Parts: sequence; structure tokens; C-alpha cells
Amino acid sequence: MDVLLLQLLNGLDKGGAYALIALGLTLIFGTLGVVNFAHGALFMLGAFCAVSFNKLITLQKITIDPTKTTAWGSPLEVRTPYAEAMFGDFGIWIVNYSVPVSILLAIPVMLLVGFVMERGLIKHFYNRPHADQILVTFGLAIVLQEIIKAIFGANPLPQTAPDAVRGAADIGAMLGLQAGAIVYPWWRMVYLLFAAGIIAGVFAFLQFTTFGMVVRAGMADRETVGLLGINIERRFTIVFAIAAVVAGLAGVMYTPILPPDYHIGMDFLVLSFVVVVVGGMGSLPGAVAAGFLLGILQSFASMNEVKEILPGIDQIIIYLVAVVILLVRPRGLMGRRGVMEN
Amino acid sequence: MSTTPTSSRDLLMFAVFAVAVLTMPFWLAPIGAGYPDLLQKFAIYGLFATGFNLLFGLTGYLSFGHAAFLGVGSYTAVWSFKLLGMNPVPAVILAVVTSGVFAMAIGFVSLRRSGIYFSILTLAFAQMSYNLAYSVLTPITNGETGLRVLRTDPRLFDAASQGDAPLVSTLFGVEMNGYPGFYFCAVLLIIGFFIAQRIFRSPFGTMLRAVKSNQNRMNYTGLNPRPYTLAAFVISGMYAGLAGALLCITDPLAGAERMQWTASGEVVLMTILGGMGTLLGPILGAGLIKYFENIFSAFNDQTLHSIFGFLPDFLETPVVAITGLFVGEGWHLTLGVLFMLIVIFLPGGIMEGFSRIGRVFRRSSGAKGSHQTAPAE
Amino acid sequence: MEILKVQGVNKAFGGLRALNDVNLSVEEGTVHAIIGPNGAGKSTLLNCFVGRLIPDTGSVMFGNTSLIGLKAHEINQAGVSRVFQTPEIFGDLTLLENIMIPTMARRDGEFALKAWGRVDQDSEVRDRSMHMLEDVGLASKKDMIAGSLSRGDKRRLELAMCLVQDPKLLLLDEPTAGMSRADTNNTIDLLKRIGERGITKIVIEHDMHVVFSLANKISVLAQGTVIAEGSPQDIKGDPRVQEAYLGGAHL
Amino acid sequence: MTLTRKPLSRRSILRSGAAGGLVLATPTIFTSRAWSAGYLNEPMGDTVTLGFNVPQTGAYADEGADELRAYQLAVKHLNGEGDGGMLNTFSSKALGGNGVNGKKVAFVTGDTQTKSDAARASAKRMIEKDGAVMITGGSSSGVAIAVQSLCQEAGVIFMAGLTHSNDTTGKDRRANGFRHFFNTEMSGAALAPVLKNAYGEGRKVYHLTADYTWGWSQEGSIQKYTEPFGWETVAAVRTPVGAGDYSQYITPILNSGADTLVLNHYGKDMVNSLSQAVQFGLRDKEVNGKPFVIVVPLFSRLMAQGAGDAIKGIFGSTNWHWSLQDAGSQAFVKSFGQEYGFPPSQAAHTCYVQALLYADAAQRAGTFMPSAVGAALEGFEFDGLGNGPTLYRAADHQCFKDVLVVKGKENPSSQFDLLEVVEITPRAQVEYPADMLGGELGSYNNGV
Repeated sequence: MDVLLLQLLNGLDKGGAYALIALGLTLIFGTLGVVNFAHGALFMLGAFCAVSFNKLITLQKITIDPTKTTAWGSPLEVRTPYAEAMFGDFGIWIVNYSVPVSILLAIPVMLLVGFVMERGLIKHFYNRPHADQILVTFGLAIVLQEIIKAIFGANPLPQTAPDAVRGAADIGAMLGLQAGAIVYPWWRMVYLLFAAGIIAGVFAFLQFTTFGMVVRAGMADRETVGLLGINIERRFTIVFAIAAVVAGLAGVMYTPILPPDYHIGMDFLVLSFVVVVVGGMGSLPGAVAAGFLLGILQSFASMNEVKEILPGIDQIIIYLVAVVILLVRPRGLMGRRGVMEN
Repeated sequence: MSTTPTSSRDLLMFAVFAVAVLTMPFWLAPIGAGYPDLLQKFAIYGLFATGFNLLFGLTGYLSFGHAAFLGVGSYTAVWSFKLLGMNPVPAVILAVVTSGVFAMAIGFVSLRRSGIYFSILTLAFAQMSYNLAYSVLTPITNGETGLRVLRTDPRLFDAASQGDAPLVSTLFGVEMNGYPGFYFCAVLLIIGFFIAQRIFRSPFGTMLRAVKSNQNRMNYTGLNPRPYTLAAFVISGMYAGLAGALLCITDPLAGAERMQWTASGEVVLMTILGGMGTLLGPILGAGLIKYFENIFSAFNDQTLHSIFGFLPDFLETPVVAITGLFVGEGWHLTLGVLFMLIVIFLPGGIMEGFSRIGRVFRRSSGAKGSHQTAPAE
Repeated sequence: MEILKVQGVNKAFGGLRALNDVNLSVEEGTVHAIIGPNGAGKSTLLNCFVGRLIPDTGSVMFGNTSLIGLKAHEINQAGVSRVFQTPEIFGDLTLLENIMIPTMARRDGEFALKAWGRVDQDSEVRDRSMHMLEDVGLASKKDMIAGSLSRGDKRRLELAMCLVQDPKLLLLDEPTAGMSRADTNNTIDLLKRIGERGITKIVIEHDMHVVFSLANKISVLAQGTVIAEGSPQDIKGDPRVQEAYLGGAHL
Repeated sequence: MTLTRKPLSRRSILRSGAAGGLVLATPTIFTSRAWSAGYLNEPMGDTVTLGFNVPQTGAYADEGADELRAYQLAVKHLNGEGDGGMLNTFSSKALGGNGVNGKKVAFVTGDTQTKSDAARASAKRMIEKDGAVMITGGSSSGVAIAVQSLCQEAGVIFMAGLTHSNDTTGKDRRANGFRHFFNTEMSGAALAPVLKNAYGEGRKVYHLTADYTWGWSQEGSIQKYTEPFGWETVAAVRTPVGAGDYSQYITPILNSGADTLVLNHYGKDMVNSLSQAVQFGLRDKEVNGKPFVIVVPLFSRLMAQGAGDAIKGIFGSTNWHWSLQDAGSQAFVKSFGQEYGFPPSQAAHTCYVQALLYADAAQRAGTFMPSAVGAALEGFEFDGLGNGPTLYRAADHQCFKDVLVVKGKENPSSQFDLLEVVEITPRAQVEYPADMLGGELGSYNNGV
């Protein structure tokens, strides 16, 4: 029982992450009709916003201590972080909270990235075949990746959660169950809440603002909205930028869970496509539902009891579920007819 | 205006293609690509992309799991070596048949959906194949290490010649590596190209393009699109299986990573880069990507310094530093930039570029000119 | 002789009854028009003939074959062709190819793996298709990409694609919708010429000018029910029809 | 089909093959050096070409870059440039800093992408186009085994880079292939006594194992060497390679009754699974009255940086570490550090040593012919290359040397100072009989 509860919690957490990554992708799919293979790269850029911010505030003042030498005989460099030297306790605090604080950096950066990408590139591909969109966005993803690799190297760069939420919470004990039975990392719960918040925010934005209404109308029927004389192009730019921010923030907050490297986006790309399509093209609730569904199923499929009966099931569960759902429901969980069907 | 090339023009094109392929060792040598392994790869991936294009270019169905068939072909070929012997002929036949059957099964299910739903179904099947081949199916695939021929294998038909003979595929006493291996692949590429050309010009090919153009009208014209797309899917799966078999004939090792989504993605990129729906485009795209992968990745600072050695020192260092970003460990960057440039400036891929050059040439050579031929090829 | 017999067809979408006990009988060799105000169920009825929709109850007999449950391509192979409200053609292919495809479909059936011979050397198909293009006056544009044609030409092309199959029954869904007067007249002439081939036609049309110049028999549909049926003369004078249209149509 | 095929000599095969390709392939045949000599790619000019095949893209790109740095340094030292590095401490004095066999050492590089196909394609390019007589490098066992068998078939020597699977010199051993790096068997043998001392007998162990050959063999060797003192396997769970998020595999550990977690993961997988396991509070737990512990059998200092604080106090094994105080290690660290500004990784070390060992063997053999170089390496005893007295065992072409047991350092003084050496397990303790792992070397292939 404890085990099942724990796996369910874990499934929710994974689902939150999947849903968050899929959310931006499906926004772009649904409104702009663009197959964006660079979405993973946006996630990666977000993660590297956190890395850069951390590097920036832990920049070190290098002084050479001539009395000591390194193992290879050069003079020893002594490093003291600027932030600490200049801001004292506040500096220490900000280093501690560098991941969440770097959201403040990530939002403008990702907005800018999204804006530039859409205006400079994606815009010209709205009416081009999907094949061209795939090629150009894939090319862009490689370029972004290689730039990051050239700057930060290929190894994963660890980012730590703030001390306050670094360890694990004994949820079992809190619920009055056996202590130590249900333990879950604080930061993952923060991530789940964060994901829920962002998802709710995007939904509220689309539901309750006039801007959102137009975008939703555009998702339903792009031509009509265009005919209404609404400047849909400008709104598309904003939607793309929002999607970029969502992807970027997902990346920022994920860094304490998965040390980011330049390839992290590609690793998520396929998965996010599967989530979006299983959810149904052009459906935001579908993407969210699919994210949670796949997360929970993956979590349960990885239990030893399940793997003993079906060896290897944990490795293919996501794809298996995708196949079954697409065969039972032709347009995924909540897809609409005619979106990306030809 | 558009006209289908006449049969004599097609024959000419085929002849030029065949000669060009067979003389590749000559004319590719100056750009450093005239060595057997890369030549083999050109031919093999050319076949893979040609087959992929029969599905994607003609019907518009974008399979994101074609690498699965490449992998199945490879495993079948190696098993044929292990059980039957090192002759490439049964390996080729078995690989094509097995991958055809595999494609039939996957295609039958996946083609119930279209558009991106179809793409994701094929992707899912391929990823499942890959994940299982890597782990649970290790007894059949030898997992991460890859399936190889061992001296202890039964090899029914040439067990007599066991001993110290190297374990490479052998046809009539000629080992299928090095140049003989390339010519074996080249001949199959030429045959594969010929078949593709026939399919392009055939009623079947026309029907496939009808699938891409308007399935609704096709239905109301009394045609059933499903068997057409399934046939195209199976044929292109067989091409992939053949390519997989050739990879093992020239080099008897089959690894699971051949089935990964990145490998499926690669053939998509090759086809789009070269020009989808054209006969030559996918082959050019395949060649270009393989060239970058093998030649650009091999440059290092030392080679760059020797290339730019003629420059004065104050120029040489920055030039080497800048080009160094794009070669060696940065060869992916070049590839990414190339993808973007081509798709931005040449929407129809490399073939579009050729036809533009052709048009300019024709115009400047004073042809009366209004009767343009669209790039059917 | 009846070529199409529709009996007791009902179709509802959720709570909305689109067709209500429709009975219809189309005589071979005639032009049968179905008219009615917007939302009367004309297109729904047509869709029930071609396999796009399945009626909730009732029967649709084409000669001795029931069309219910058959797929669109099976119905076509049985001899029913359809022209759409917005022309459905193979926009990426040439005009000649657009005609050759239905020609081959008629000859080779719903699927034929003819992957070897050259399509342009199939003289039987080619000649037949060229004749058809000449018949509709598009022969000079045979190598053009169909998607670049004018709307009128697209319509003619689509008509030719249907005619080349020698259908027993041709369904025309507003064949002159959105056309200029001149184009409309051309189309009427064309349809009249086809009439000489003796193909039975069912026409759905708003334009009464077209209806009265073509039809032998007219059925009037309103709110999913056939409210009147008869010769053009009968219909013109029928008060129920006047009422159904609320005088909105130029009768 | 030829049922009774006379074994053709390699040369006659090449000739018949040449007959087929002669007309068209003439230019390359004239320029290729393969045709004239007693062995494949015999260097005719005044240089000899080595092929450095390392991952330049993908997850191990940084490790590959470090390997390449080491090779370039080795080439410098072989050609008499720089400070000579470990050449000065190497017990064999055959090399004099004037190249090898009187020829200057040149090299070509290629990208393995950590994929067998790409690695073989790259190695083939070096052999067929660039005329390399030896291929070396790599950062994973799958690639090493694939390239090793390629080199066997083609007829050049393969000096394995970082490869830790038993199979490389076990069931997939080849006459033309040599490995300096240690393997899972030695890791198990070296770690077990240290674990026993630190964590006591009778523990309940949970294995998370990367689902491929290396992972399985690592899991097996830890079990083999810890079971004798009562470490009992509670569960051994296979995880997909490159899983990224391991949470769904970590949660079942919490209530499994296990008090020890062994992570049979390498590289990025290790970084992810270790840091996530720590986040789940595993190390703060107390099970069966004992503190919960985590063990990482194979440590890579370079990759461990990615796990940050999570590696503190974690035991593992490693082939070499830059903090070693012997003369060889110090010489290498000095010359590498001065060249590049940071200390070398174990991958760099093994690659540098392999390059030196090959050059030395060729020098002693007086030729680059694979069979002669191989004979010079077989049974070769040496010292001064950082691992103490070392033997290249003839029976399986595996080096036997001391193994380092390391622990994540609690207070690292720099970003490179992540591991501390807890014990240097002597060579005798990690030796095993050559026939234990199966496999057959076969005979040398000189490529003609």
C-alpha cells in the first residue's frame, strides 16, 4: 500500500514534468501549426539560464598564492566568490536560492529567444510543409546545442536546490502512517506544485483574457480568425514567446533533479512529442492529461512486481500506451479532427 | 507547366546515374571521400533514403521509425551468416523478406492513422524495438555489444572452410569488404534506383502521389488508399532491410543503436535535405550527411594548421580557431547550419538548387525558355 | 427502371433530426434535382448515398445493391461518382494525371500493384483520358498542375474525372456554386451534353435557373422531409414549395 | 554458393578483389600503401600514423576531448617535444624521443559518437584512407568491442581506451586488441574488502543496473565478491540506458528492506541516478539498524563533477587518479597540467599510457607489424606509468596492476579534487585466471 502510494506520487511528479514540457509544444502545434523540433532546445536553454545565473553569482575572484603550487607545478590560484565578498549574507542567500531566483533571468531571456526565433525564423515557415519545419527547427536545435556545448562543455553541470528544500520529506509520518515509508524529495514536490501553477496559469490566461480567447479561436479555426481582421500574426509571436518561456521555466526548475548538459533537450524531445500526440493534437487539456497518464503508468510499470511478470515493460511502456491509445482513440485523448492529420 | 520525363530521358538519367555511382572511387577521391568504407556508406544510405522516399516522397506519410527495418535487416543478415554461412546472397534475400514482413505488421497497424498520429505510431514501434533489442532481447541481438559472427557458429553451408579464414562475407571467393564490397553495394544501389525509377513512373507511383495529393478524392474515385500506402510502406521497409543487410555484409556487426529514433530521424533529414519526392535528392542528401559525419569530424587543429599553413601567422591562428568550431568535435554545428541554410534558401532541398541552376543556365543560353520543366527529378 | 431507391431513411445528429423518413426514387437516365432551403438535409442525404454517412434506419438501394455500410471506394466501383461543392481534385498532379487516375481505377479496380510499366505508355488509359480532356475543353492544359487552375476549370476537371469512369449514377453537389453567369452557362451546356450519354444524375442546386434547365424531376426537401416531388412544372406551382422557401428563392 | 572453399590467402583475395575494382579504383590503389608491404598500412615514408578514435559528440564528448588531449601530449613526447612526461619514468628505455622506429609519429582523429557503427566507420576511415597502423581510444565497452573486432578483421592493432567491461578482454578478446584499463572483475575484487571494512558484514543490497552487458557484469562481480561476507541481494533492477529520471526505480528501494544501494551505472547515468538517490534521502535513512549506504563501483572523476555534492563519501573504484604520488603519475600530471591548465582524467591517463606502450612495443619489435608488436606487448612487465608494476598478460591481452579504491572527498579543495584514494589494492588481489571469462584470442592478423 505504501509502495503504491509512493509510486502514485512519483507518477504524478513525473506526469507534472511531462505535462509541463508538452504544454508549450502543444501551444505551438495547436496555434501555429508548426512542428517545432527545437522545443527541446528551448527547455535546454532554460536549464542553462539557471546554470549561467549560478555561474554568474559564483564568479570567483582569482588571486595567485605564490607560496603554494599545484600538482603540476603552476602557482596555486585562490578563489573567492564575488557575491560573497561583495554582498555578504545576501550573497550567500542568493547563491543558495540560485535556481528559483534564476527564473527572474529566464523569463526575459526566454521571451527574447522566443520572440527572435518566431520573428526571425518560424514566421517564414507557417505556410511551408511540415517537412521543411522539421528540418529547419532540427537544424536550429543542433546549432543551439553546439553553442551551449562550446561554452559549457558536454558534461552535466550540477545545480542544487535551496537548502530549505534540499532533502526529502517524510510524508508517511506527516499523514500518520509509518515513519520512513513514504519519503519524497522536497524539490520534486516543489516542481509538481510549480508545474501545476504554470499549467493553471496558462489555462487561466487562455480562458479568461480576450487575448486567450482569440488564441483559442485561432486554435479551433485559424482561417476564420484571420478573416475577422484580427492581427493573428502578432498574437502568434506572443504565443510562441509564451511557449518558449514555459519550456524554459520547465528547464530551469528541472536542473536540481537532472544535472543539465547540452543534450538534455534532445533527450526530452521524443518524449514530449509522444505526450502531445497521445493527448491529441491541438488540445491543451489533452496534453496535460497524457502527461500525467504516462507519468503514472511509467512509474507503476517500473515496479519490480510488474517487471517480473513482464520483463522490459518499463522500457517500452510509454510507447506501448501511445500505440494503444492512438489505436483506440484515433486522435489521441482529446484531439480534434483535421489537425496535422495530413 | 510540368511534364514527366520521357522514357528515353529516364534511361539517360539512369545511365548517367549508374556510371556516376560506379566511378565514385575516381571522382570522390579529390575531396577525400574515395575510400571503400565511406563509398559503401554512400551506397547503403543512398538505398535507405531512396526506399524511405518511396513512402515519404510519394505518399507524404512521414514514418519516424524506419530505422527499425534497417535494424531488422541487419540482425537477419548476421543471423543468416551465423546459421547458413558467409554468402551475402541468402543474407540479402532473407533480410529483405524479414523486414518486409516486419513492415507489413507495423504498417498494417500504423496506417490506420494518418499525419502526425501515423508518425508517432511508427516512432513508438521503432523505439520499442530498439529498447527491447538493447536489453530483454539480448539473446537474439547480443544487446549493446552488437551481434557478430563467431567461429563457433554452425554456418551450415561453409562450415567446411572454417578455420582461420577471416569472418567476413564472401561471394565467389571475393571478400565483401573494401572495393569489392563497395561494388556489391553499388550494384544493388543501381538496381534499387532502377526499381524506384520504375515505381515513380508507374501507375502505382501515380496512385501513391494521388494518396499524398487528395485521399478524399481518391476514395470517391473508387480507389482504396490503404493497400497502396501499405504496399509503399512494405516496399520502403524492404529497401531499409536491404540497406541494413548491406551494412552487415560489408561489416558483419549489427547493433541496436541502428534502430534508435536518431537513426530514423537521420533518414528523414537525408530525404528532406536532398529533396523529397525526387529520385536523386535522397541519395545526394544521404551522401552529404555521411560525408560530413566522416570527413568533417576528422579534422583537428593539426590538419587545419596544415590546410591554412599558407596564411601568415597572425591570420592563421584566428582562421584555424574559427574553422575549428565547425569541424572535428564541432561537426554537428556545421550540419545544423547547413540544414537551416538549405531549408531557408532552397525549400525543395538540394535538387531545388540544381533545378534553379539549370533554369538560370537555360535562360542564359538563350533558350526560348517559357516552357520550363518543373523539377520532376 | 429505378436506379436508386431510397426508403425510410432517418438520420439524427444528437438531438437534431437531419433526415426524417426520406423516400426517393430515381429513374434511370433522368436528371433528378434535389432542392430545398439551407439546412434542409440535402448534403446529408447525398452523404448517405456515398458512404460518408450511415443512415440510422432505412435503405438505399442502387440497382440491386444496398449502398449502406459500403465504403466510399466500393460505392464508386459500383458505378456512383460524385462531384463536390468545392472541387476535390489532385491539386499537386497534372490535369492529365488527374484524369488518368479515375480511368485506371475504373479499369483496374480499387487496388492494383502495377509498379513496373510506365504510366505514360499505357496508351489505352492515355487516349481515353485525352479524349475526356478534349471533351471538357482542357486538352491544351493537360500538363498544368491542377491546383493552379481557375475555379471553373477545376470544376470541369472534376466533372471530367467523374465522367471518364462512365458512372451509372453521377451525384452533383451544387455544380455551379460560386460561378459567374458565363461559367454557369458553360457548365449547364456541358451537363446537357453529358445528358446525351444517358448517365443518370442527381443534382443538388440552389440556382433555380440551373435546376430548371437540367432536371427532369425535382424533389423538394425541407427540414429533413421530402415535401414535394414532381416535374419542374409541378414544382414551380406547388404552394408547399413556395412556403418552404418563404419566397426567398427566385422561383 | 561455394560449399568447399579453399582458404584463400589474404593477398590473393585482395588481388582478386582488385581485379574487379581495378579499372575504376586505380587512383586509390596507387596511393594506398596497403598493397606493397608485408603488413597492412606499413609506413613507407618518414612518418607513422596512429588513429585516435574518441567520442567528440554525445554524452562522453568531454571525456573524449580529454583523451584526445592525452594523445596529443603522448605524440609530442614520443617525438621529443615537451618535457617527455612519463617517458622519463617508464621502466622501458627503448624510446628515445625521436619518434618510433626512426619515424616521426603523426596522427589522425575521428568521432566515435559513442555508437558502434559510427566508431567503426571512423576507424575504417583511418585504416583505409589515412593509413593508420594502430587505432586507439573510446569511452565505452560496446564501442571498444566493436572497434576491436574490426581491427582484428582489418589487421591493425587496437589499443583500447576507457572500457571497463569484462568482455573486452574476456569473451570478446581478440589477438590484435590490448587493454590497459581495468574491468568489472577487478573492481569487484578490489572494492569488496574495503566495503567489508567500512560497512560491515551481512548487508541487504539493492542493485540498480544499467541494462546492458557492462552493467550486468558489474552487478555480477560485486555480488560475487560481497556474497562471501554475507551481503545478500534483495533485488537487482535493470534500468534503461539514458533513462534521465530514475525516480521510479528509486522509490521501490525505500521500502524494500535494503540497507545498501549499488549503482551499476556509468557516466551520465551514474550522475543522474546518484544525485537523485541522494535527493530521495536514501543516505539519511537508517535501515536494519544500519545507516543506508550507496556504492558506485566505477567512478569517473570527470563525470562525477556532474553529481556535485552527491558523491561525497561514496566508495568506488577507479583506474588511476591524478593525486597519486608515484613518480610516473606526478610526471604525467605535471606535463598535462602545464599544457592544459588542469589535471588529467583517468581516461586521459589510460589513453596516454596505451599510446606509449604501443610505441615502446613497436620500437622494441623494430617494426609496426601487428604480430611483432603484439608479441612485444605480450607478457610485458613494466613500471613507472602510474599504476605500479604492471603486466600485459599474454593469455588475454589484459593489463594487471594495482586498483584504486576511492571515496568522494568531503572537503574538496578544488573542482578537480573530488576523490580521495582510500586504498591501493595490490595487483595480486585482483588477478584471476585467464580462462575464467572464456573467449579466444585467435591469431594475429597483419592484414595481408
